[in-house]
Amino acid sequence: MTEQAPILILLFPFLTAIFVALLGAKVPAASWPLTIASLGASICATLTTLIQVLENGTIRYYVGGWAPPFGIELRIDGLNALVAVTVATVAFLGAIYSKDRVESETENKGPQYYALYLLLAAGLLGIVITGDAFNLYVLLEIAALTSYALLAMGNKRATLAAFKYLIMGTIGASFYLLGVGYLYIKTGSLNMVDIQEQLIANGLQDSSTVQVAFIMITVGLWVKMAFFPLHAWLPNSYAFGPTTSSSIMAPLVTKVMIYVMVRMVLTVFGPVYAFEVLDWGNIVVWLAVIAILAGSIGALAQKDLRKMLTFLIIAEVGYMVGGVWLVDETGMTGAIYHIISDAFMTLCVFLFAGIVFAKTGARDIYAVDGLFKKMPITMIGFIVGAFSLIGIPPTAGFFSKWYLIQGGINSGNWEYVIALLISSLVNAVLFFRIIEIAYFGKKPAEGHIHHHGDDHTKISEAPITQLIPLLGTAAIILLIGIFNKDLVAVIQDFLEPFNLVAGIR
Amino acid sequence: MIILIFLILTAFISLRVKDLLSAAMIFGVYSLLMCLLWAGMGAVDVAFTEAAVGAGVSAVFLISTILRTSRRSSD
Amino acid sequence: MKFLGLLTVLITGFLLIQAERDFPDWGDVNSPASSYKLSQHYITQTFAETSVPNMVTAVLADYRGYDTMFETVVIFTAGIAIIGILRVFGSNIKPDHPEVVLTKKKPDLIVETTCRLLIPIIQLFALYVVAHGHHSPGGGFQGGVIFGASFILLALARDLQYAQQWVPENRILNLAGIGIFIYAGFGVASLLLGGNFLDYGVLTAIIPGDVKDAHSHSMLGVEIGVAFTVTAIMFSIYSSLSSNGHMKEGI
Amino acid sequence: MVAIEALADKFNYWVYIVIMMIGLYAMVSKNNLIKKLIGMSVFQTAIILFYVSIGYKDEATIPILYHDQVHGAHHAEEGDHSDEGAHHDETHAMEAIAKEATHHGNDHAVDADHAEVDEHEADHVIDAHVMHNESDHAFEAGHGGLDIDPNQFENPLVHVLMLTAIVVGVATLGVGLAITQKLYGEFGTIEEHEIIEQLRTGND
Amino acid sequence: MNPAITSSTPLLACLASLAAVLPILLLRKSPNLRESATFVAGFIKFGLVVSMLPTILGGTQIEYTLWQILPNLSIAFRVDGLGMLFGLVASSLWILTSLYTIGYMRGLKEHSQTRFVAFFAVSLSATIGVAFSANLFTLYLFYEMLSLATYPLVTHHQDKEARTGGRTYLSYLLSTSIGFVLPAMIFVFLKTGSSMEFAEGGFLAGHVSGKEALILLLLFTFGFAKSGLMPFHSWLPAAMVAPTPVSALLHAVAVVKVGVFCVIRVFTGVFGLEFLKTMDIATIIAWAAAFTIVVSSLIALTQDNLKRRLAFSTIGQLSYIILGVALLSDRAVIGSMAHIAMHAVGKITLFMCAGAIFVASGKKYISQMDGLGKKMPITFAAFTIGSLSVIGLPPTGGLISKFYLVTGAMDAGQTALLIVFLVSTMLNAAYLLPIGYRAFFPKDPELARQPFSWKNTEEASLPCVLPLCITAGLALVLFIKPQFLLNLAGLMVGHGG
Repeated sequence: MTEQAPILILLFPFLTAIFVALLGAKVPAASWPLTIASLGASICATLTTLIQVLENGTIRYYVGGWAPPFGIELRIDGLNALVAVTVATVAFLGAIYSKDRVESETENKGPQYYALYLLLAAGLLGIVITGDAFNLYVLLEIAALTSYALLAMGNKRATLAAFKYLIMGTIGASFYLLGVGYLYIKTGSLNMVDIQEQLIANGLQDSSTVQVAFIMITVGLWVKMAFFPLHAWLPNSYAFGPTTSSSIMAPLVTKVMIYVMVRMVLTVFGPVYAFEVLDWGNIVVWLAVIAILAGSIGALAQKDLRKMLTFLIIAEVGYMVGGVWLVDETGMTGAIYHIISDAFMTLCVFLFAGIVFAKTGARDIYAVDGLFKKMPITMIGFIVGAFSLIGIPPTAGFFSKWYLIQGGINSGNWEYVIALLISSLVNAVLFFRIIEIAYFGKKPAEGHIHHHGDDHTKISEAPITQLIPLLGTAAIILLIGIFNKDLVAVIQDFLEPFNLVAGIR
Repeated sequence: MIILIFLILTAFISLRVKDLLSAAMIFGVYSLLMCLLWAGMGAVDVAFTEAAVGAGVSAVFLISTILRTSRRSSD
Repeated sequence: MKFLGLLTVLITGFLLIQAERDFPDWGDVNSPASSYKLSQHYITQTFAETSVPNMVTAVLADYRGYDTMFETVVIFTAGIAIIGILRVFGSNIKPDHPEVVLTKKKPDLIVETTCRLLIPIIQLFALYVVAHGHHSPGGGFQGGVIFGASFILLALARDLQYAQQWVPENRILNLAGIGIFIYAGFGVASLLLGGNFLDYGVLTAIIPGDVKDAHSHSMLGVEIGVAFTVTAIMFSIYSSLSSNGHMKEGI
Repeated sequence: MVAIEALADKFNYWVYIVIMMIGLYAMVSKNNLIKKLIGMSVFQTAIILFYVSIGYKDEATIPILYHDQVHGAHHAEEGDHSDEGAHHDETHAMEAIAKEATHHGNDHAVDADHAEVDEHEADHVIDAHVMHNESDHAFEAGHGGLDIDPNQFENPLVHVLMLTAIVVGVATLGVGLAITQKLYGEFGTIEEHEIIEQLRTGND
Repeated sequence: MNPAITSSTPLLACLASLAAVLPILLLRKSPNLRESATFVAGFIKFGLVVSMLPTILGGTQIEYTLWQILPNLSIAFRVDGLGMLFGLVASSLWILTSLYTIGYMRGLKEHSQTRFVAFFAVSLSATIGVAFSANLFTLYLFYEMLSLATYPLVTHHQDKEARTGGRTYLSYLLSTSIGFVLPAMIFVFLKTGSSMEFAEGGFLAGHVSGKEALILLLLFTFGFAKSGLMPFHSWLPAAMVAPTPVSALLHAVAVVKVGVFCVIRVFTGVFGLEFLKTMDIATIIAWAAAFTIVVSSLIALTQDNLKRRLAFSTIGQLSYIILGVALLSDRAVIGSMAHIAMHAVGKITLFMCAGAIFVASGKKYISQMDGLGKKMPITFAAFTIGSLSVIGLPPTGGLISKFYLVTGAMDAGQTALLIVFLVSTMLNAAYLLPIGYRAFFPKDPELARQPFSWKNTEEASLPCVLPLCITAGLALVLFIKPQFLLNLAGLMVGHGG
């Protein structure tokens, strides 16, 4: 069965989702174990695939037995095997966390929640493993629809934000679709690899249609990943949606979109076209710099814990977009490595925010007041995530910054390096502010109104279903930090054939 | 050609008109025109689907929401 | 906001016009999209490989069957999503917003009779559209939507609760799920028989006939699955939207 | 008139841009949520129009084989191919023959790749081969022309894609409407600025 | 290249205190057992460090590669003369400070002692890690670890003052290390493509242009802000909110010395003295250090809070060390390295005295200490010895290192800087000596007339007083037997001292 592993990655969560939706009406209690089991199985499938890729190189799985370009193929190489493992693992951890929170945060719609959750996971996994540009669009829409619903289950603000997200997300996806249409009109193909072959074979380097296709796809994905000026939908939706929803969406949705962008740049258009024919690297890096700074400044201005974290996501998106456009192998490595590490870092801090919200019922950063005493284990988990976002060794975040900065220096994009450093410092300020509040246990002098008041003293350690994912994530952050060499070796193997410009300009 | 011009007109009007119920109806007309256009271009399956989905079900969804919420629109 | 919208539109429009300069002429048979082996293969080989004359059906359900499965899932997702967003379970019913005044429908003889006559015909036609999708325009989606529309018509003509007597909420969801299970079932069956996912060719082991027939029959099967799901979800969405999630009374 | 002629070559392509921009403008700048959603649908249909336009070919018909073609193809397998496609003029058919021949060559190449890459599908590939050989055989035997002329039919692929896009569109519309209803239940209005105003003044 | 052997002793020495964290946490219910765990770890650590001493003195280095964490980059340990010197100082003083901690913390009945002791142990691991790092990357790793591990120590009181102090502390240290050192390190990594192993004579020569070298040097020197070079010095006075054992060990020995240690490493191991000489870029650092020395001494004069005065004194003394290496002459560099040890011993004595005074009398301000020498004669005697050592007067070890520094300045032909040395020595004397003097010979005739009697003494408890006596004794011993320190330092500049 191992040669069927690629499709099983998807089938487990996807079929279970439908099963959960049907069974949920009668046996709601079965939803959670089924979710966990299917995501666990999916992790196994992704790992099997990863091992196969490492052993035998790229896997091409022809769905329906039709050879591409006639049929749809799942094309798994080092890059998406890694991302798939990440997606499955994050989804798994997030699902464990959901157990105690779903009922209270989604108005007793547990089964629907889990069904949508699994469909989101399936959609994201599908996006990651597919090798067909149009198939990607369909899965993009599955992921998007589930996201809208998962967010709209939250409070008033989240509902409005979900609507905004729906509009923006549809614009983004439609731009993508239009871009694929332009590629199709010029090449006649939908298979990613085949598109690139046709682009080269037909000499379409100068075609304005292909250029616009590139812009449309990139901008569409930027909308979906909340790249700075196009980020308006993100902060409120992740900050006010159910914590369970944001704990899977915040780490995964933007990261998967970045993966798609990398895929488009490298596999569909090819680095030569994306970076040399269209020499926009510097402009995009500047945009990324603005995004990083804007995200950091936005985060500084927030008093709401989760909203602050959402602005950090925007800054991190800037990291990765910039990293891709540094046009440097190390920078690209850093960007891809950051996709993985950032997924776990974001998961870690969002889980923490969720736990704090669950325990105190408060959203602002003063909710962590004195938590070091009351929930030391939770805080340890959080500190690992926070350190990683700041970039303190040996957490994963440090190493992604290491590669990204290296790429920035290598390609001479000093503005990017400086922006990264500033953002690290801002992260340090942000997280030490939280750590300080948690450590000193002082109420703010201004007499800030707390929703919780006296029951503060009753707060104790989080339940085990919330601790396991938090600590698991923290452990993974450390592990992928310490073993980053192996991870990076896989990424560099993947990048090698693209022959990205290396060396100092 | 005529269809195309009408298409632009209906799209424009459905977004201009202040009464949402009329907007939904005109949107249905727009979909139907679109469906005719596609049928003319030989895309029968697409036209068929659009006739059932765009002009039929979408319009019904819109109308049921409008009746459940509010008919007026500020723009 | 207006300014922003205008700006977006201008920039995007400019880009699209730029792109359009390089398009092949409309209807040009030599454009890459038409002359590339991909579409030509579908046109010339479909019948030989699947014995389905309607290329759209064949491409939809076979060559790109994976897409279509997820297309069905999109519909299903929408159904679940809308239930997740709107549905109010049990006694936790908030009063309707006062602005929404819904009058209880009086039975109307003309409407009712017309519907009584029309609905079976519509449903029959829907079945025909599903079943005859191999040879004429149509297929699971179109048929499913029409079938779903017949229930919507029923709900409009009488009221939602009446229609729900025929298709209660739970049964509707089960139907939708079964539809996807049918679709995926063909895929899983081909997995189990040693082929790739959705590789209908290997189903000759359980479907009589040669490889082409296996393709053709499996396509019919998945189209039926699609029809199930689409029927169910269309009506489910309608019931949720028209009753504001209470499933009590429609519009 | 000349200008219109020039326009007409790509007229569909112009119209889709206009419609799309109308939809996009509505999505970005309308205040009413339902208006936004209608704009979204218009926007998506415009893209569908674009795709369908790609698939259009002059003098081609709907992508469903006629009965006699089907019939003919059946016969081809049995070695009894009837003469069809009489409505084509001679030169056209010749061109098509040439094209078809190269095209078949391509197919084999691809299938050979296929066999190499994915061995466990070998059975299936061989089946496909057999079928190709049969049709080639029919063609080489010169039973009065081709099975199918690719230029005779619209491109079916874009139709398939657009079926999917329509379905996605209606699904998104449905979810959007559901969110609108929920917002109306919470705020009592479906005007975006009024909702934002409520959030700002409200003590949420 | 020196001969080297592979052994895991450096790693074990580094981990010894880290491993102690677990028993410390487990034994939190019984303070005595907990403290003994610390001592056991301390002695093991010291033993391990000492066990390597003969090998190092013999001119052989000890290497150990733990883990290759990045392509071409490993976490690796290497013990050489400088590392040995610093490791010796840190590990020996830890034992004494642990003893002192018991007296101080219990004397004041501080809260959360377990946390305190545990983080203390972690900090020590980081310090030894820095001392034994084989490359720039490992150095950076432990440097960051030290910054973070000391944060809970600095903010131990968890009050408003501690919060502000801790905030300054971390913001200075983290912003400089992330903002300056990290990019500089990555740049070096990119330019050389090497594993950034410290090498005798540096590894940067030939890889960078003059301008780049200057920028890198500035980034590194100011980036290691633990060295307290102005203008990045404010964290040090701010960190004085910490309990005194922390100030004593960390801010006289571990943290600040890690800063200057890193600077020395960068000068000797990364750039190489020869390279710096040819580039002629170290002068600017020398002047920055000279400026810091004078200004901080002047500020110290104005401080009334004893710990703050000592803090500014530390800033000045650290800059001696930096100035020493920046002079680039062999003798000055040896002086610098020796000064790490000499100043550590002297300054820790002073801090311990300050703590002992606070424990016994609750007095923090110098103006309150008039005549206190009669109540705490031992403490103030030790204080005086410490002062002498810091100033660089006989019969203390401070003289030796100052001597080398001054002669080194002469070698380098920097007369102006020589004057700085001399002036600052005066200033040192001016701000340190009066404290001891006034304690024994108060201005107030009332106090002066009080007769001295051993019976009237109110010394702090034994665990408080004993360590400071030992360190004061050490300061004296180092005057007589400085040779092995000088030998260790000499190893770094290519001859046996």
